[in-house]
Amino acid sequence: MSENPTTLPTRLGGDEDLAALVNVEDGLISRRIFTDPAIFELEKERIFGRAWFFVGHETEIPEPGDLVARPVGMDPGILVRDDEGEIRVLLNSCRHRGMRVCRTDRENARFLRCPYHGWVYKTSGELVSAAAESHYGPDELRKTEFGLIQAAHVDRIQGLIFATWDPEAPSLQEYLGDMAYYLDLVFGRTDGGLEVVGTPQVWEVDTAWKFGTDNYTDNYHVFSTHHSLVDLGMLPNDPDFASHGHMIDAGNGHVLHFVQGPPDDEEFKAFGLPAELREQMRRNLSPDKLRIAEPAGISVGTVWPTFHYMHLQSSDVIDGKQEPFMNLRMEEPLSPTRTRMWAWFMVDRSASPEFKRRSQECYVRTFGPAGLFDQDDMENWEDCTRANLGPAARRYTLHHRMGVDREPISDWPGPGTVWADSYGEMTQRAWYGQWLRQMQGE
Amino acid sequence: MDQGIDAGTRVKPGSDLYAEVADLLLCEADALDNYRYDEWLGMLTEDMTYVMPVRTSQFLTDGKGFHGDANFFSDDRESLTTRVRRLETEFAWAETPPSRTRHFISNVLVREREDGELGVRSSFMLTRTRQDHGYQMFTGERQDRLRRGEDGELRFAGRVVLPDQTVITATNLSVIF
Amino acid sequence: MSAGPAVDLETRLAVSDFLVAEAAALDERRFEDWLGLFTDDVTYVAPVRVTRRSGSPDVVDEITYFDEDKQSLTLRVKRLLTDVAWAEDPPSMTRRFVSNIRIIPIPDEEELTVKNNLLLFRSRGDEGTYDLIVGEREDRLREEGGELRICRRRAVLDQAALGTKNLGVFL
Amino acid sequence: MSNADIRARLEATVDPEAGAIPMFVYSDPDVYRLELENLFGRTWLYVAHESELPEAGSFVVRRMGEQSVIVGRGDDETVRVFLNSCRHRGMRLANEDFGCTEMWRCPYHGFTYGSKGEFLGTLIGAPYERQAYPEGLDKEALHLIEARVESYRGMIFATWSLDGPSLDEFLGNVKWYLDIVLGRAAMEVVGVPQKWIVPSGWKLPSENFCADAYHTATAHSFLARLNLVEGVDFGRDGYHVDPGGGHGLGIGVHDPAEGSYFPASLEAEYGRNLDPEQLDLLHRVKNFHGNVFPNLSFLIPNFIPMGDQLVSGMMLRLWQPLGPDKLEVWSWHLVERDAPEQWKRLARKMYVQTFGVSGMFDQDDTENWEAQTVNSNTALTRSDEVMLHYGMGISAAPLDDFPGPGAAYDGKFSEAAGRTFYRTWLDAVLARSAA
Repeated sequence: MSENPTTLPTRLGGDEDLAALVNVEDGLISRRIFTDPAIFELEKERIFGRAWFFVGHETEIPEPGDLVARPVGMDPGILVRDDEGEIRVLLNSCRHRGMRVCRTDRENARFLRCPYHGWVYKTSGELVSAAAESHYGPDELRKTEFGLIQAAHVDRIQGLIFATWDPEAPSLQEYLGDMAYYLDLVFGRTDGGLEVVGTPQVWEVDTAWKFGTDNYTDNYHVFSTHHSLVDLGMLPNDPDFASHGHMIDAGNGHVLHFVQGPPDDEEFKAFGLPAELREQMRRNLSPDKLRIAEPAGISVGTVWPTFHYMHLQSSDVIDGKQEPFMNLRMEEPLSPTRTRMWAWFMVDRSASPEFKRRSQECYVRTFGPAGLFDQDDMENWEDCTRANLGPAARRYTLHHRMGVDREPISDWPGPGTVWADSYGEMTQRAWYGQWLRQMQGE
Repeated sequence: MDQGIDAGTRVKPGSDLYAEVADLLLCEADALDNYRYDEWLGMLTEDMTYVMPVRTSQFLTDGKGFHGDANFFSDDRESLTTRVRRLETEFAWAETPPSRTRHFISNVLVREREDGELGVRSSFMLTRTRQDHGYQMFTGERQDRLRRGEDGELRFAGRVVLPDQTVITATNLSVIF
Repeated sequence: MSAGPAVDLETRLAVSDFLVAEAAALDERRFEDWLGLFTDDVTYVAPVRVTRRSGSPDVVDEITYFDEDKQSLTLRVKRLLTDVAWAEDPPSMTRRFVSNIRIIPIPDEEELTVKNNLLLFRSRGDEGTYDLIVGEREDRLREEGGELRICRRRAVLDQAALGTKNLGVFL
Repeated sequence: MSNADIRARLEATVDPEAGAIPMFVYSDPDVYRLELENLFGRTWLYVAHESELPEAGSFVVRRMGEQSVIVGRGDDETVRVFLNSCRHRGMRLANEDFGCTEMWRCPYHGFTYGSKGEFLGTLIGAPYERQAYPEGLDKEALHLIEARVESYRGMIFATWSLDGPSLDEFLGNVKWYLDIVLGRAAMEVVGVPQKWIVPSGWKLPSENFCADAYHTATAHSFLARLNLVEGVDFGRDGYHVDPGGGHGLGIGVHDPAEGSYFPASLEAEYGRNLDPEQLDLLHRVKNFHGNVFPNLSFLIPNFIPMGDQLVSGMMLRLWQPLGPDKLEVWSWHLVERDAPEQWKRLARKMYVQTFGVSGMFDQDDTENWEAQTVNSNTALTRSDEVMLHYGMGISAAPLDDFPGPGAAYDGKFSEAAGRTFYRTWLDAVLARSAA
């Protein structure tokens, strides 16, 4: 019998114990941090009360009064373009009894009216009236103080809107740090940038939220998890095919990778974009960014903690042509073991209608809840969650040791710590390192 | 989203044509629930389209909440065939081991359209269990276009699946509606 | 398989009516009426379902949830009619949804195979909760004295671990 | 409630020797948390019968506490129990209920394990692994998390406690009785277990099988109503046995003059496997129930005539906890491997009609356990403790001439073994001794 050398404490005490659970240097992460209700409670406060969260893209709310209901971390929010055209993020909760003031997923509205007692707010959040208002005495209602609660900060990069509830939070630019460089690269490459098509797909999975985040910069699972597609000839029958590329730790828990295709496959390069978009890319990107983008076939990145972009390519049928697509993802934790998944499809605004159609078809057929690839991922996350709940499992670590001794390279055109490989758990360790720092209250 | 499903003349229950349509819907459900996917593919026309739009919660005045521009499924015969071929590999983990499904098809309304096709609306309830977990349940409406082939058999030429949920409460959509 | 033109309308309606009436007898707790709908040589089984890899049989006929004949069904009904059948006294509220009725005539025999889907909604107590029992029934119907009767029932349920505390209800 | 608070409450209120058990222990979430950790995380737990693992590579998926485990017969024929969880991301490895395999391959990243739990490498070929881990992998450290396994009379048990008592010590006196129930002949599991979910705390059915013959007259009174048994005290004649260790038994006997109810053709096999005193008791058995601490029950139900033959369909039960107020029942039907086919057929029919999810007895039992579980929440809203009565037979003296070990009492109506069940449980939950 194995010695099972990686046994861990089973009870959570002070903050010191968290460090015992997450050993980033050795890549040994406790199974407990995924499912323990006490840790989940602490996450609510130290992560979901403090970080910056993606709430939507500006193309989702083009007109004044356009709004969508979105979680901001774990709180219900409203992303709205107000009458003045300003983008705001509001807590979806009336100041009187806390009732939801927006009860649809999207609408165009001039006012937000609470159904309970009829308090009415402007889309800027300002309280304008209450039903039977005359029954309030002169200093009782205090409209100016009781507007809808606004996110502490709202800011954008490349049309991606982020918000935080923490007044002490650093600015978005500071928060993103080196990651901003890569978001500019990926989302700013074509004329007019990218736009959201339609509305997000939303579904709920019985998984701990971190099994989702853990998976995004993981290329290593592809050959095994998605092996059905290898069998069908839709992925190369080469276990190493997704291993050529670069993984980047952009600091503060933000991570990403660029994967390169075979050297002789021109189609796969420049994210697989059609010729006219490649032309635009060459115009829009600086030489250093272009050196990264030109050879890249796919790229996936995470903005700490729960926002991900997946710029992928795949074919949707056997022997079909591969098309690129952009997919945004976000986890909304509902409980230690249940997570709501959000998925947006995006496409270059200036692309041809035919490319837009094919890109979307390839996305819907291969990713999202009905996708040929994604189906199997969710199967993993659910069973990872169930298998890590018990008193025996929680005494042990998981194995995040791949590439623990690997040295970064120094000749990369962009910022961050970079490794010349795309099989490795360097990015996951960086993510858990940030998790630990945040949970310790740093 | 509107494929003119309510255009045309009602086909009355009790008629042979209605019975033929109802029979096809039940045979289809039987094939899907018993993992006979090739038989199911044989029930589709070559130009079959299969779409399931994303639903959102909206005020009634803003429509039923469907967005033709955002889908859970947007498939054609070829991509559906790919889905089936995938299930036949031993690595389609989402359905390995397979889900146990049961399609309940009811409220069938049939219309004869001017273009010779039949327009069929039906309600579905699809129950699914995996391993020793509880039920995942999907309900909604299906709108089917049926066309008679040269061999005289009715086949599905188009299906739109309109879910009742805005948030799908299921691991994934590795099942066919 | 066919429920359509291969089987005449009269038969289709008769089978459909029969299954609806059977479900009503159970939902209305008319157990003796219900028992009368079975032939004397009836077999009534519900095999156990298991989770297996694709391609492996997932129905185990060797062990069952029900393995009944007319005599044992009668005993179950008699038990339900005592005042000490605690599992169903007070009774569950049940509602049986029978659909997807498919009729397969058996050549050279005066019997029909009828496949149908069962959704059994069962609510007990005051917790406001309910259990679902879902499966496929494969029935064999025979005409006796001008009336349809069930001479065989095999109910294959869709759960590998049943989400109801007992099968005090008939399938 | 903090661990210290809940321990103090248990110590102050649970008094098995006085026949006093507080109702909150049936379903209290804090108690349940301690149970998972200190009891199910440490004690010996039944996982499978050897007949379910017929050949090298056979495996079944089971639970220890709430945790999924693989019980597998390796290619060296040894039976092992592994946490059903990959060492890399903890993904479930075996997804079917049972099967036969040379290896388990994780669907997520392809980590692959041999039938002895050894880490073999990653999916399909070494290049993948070399690419991913040029620095190499410590294969020994990636061995599946393995429980300690021992078996008795075909019953396989496992524990996460690597240095606790042996299975032999753990079973103690109950072995003499298990010999009669499961060791009298080569037994086989018929098909697969029935599984269903009951909204009940796991201790209620465990103690019911352990020490409660008394309920049968009321809960199963339909038997008397339908003239299937005689009199209301049909469950009394026989012995109540407290063998110690938290296990418990009730043995119903009939007049020796009636002869054995078991198949006569197996008499020689019984004689080979049992000593004369065990054999004598077997010949008088009309029913036999019991529980191996904490949650493995067995039952030979009353022999009932089927046609002109008396038959009984014996079973094993696991009361798998799924939460403080929910359990999954696993019910196996077992039969003597060499019993006549006709007897096997009747026994199976009898088992399905009387026990299992549709069984006429089980139906009534689940009704009680569910309502008790719901009622035990009363304890959450009352300031004074709701104490329950476990005092039956508290002053009775055990028989001094009973052949089997442990304390045996005349007549099945006693709660002595139930009191020991709760004593053992309390010590285990408070981690006062290795259960």
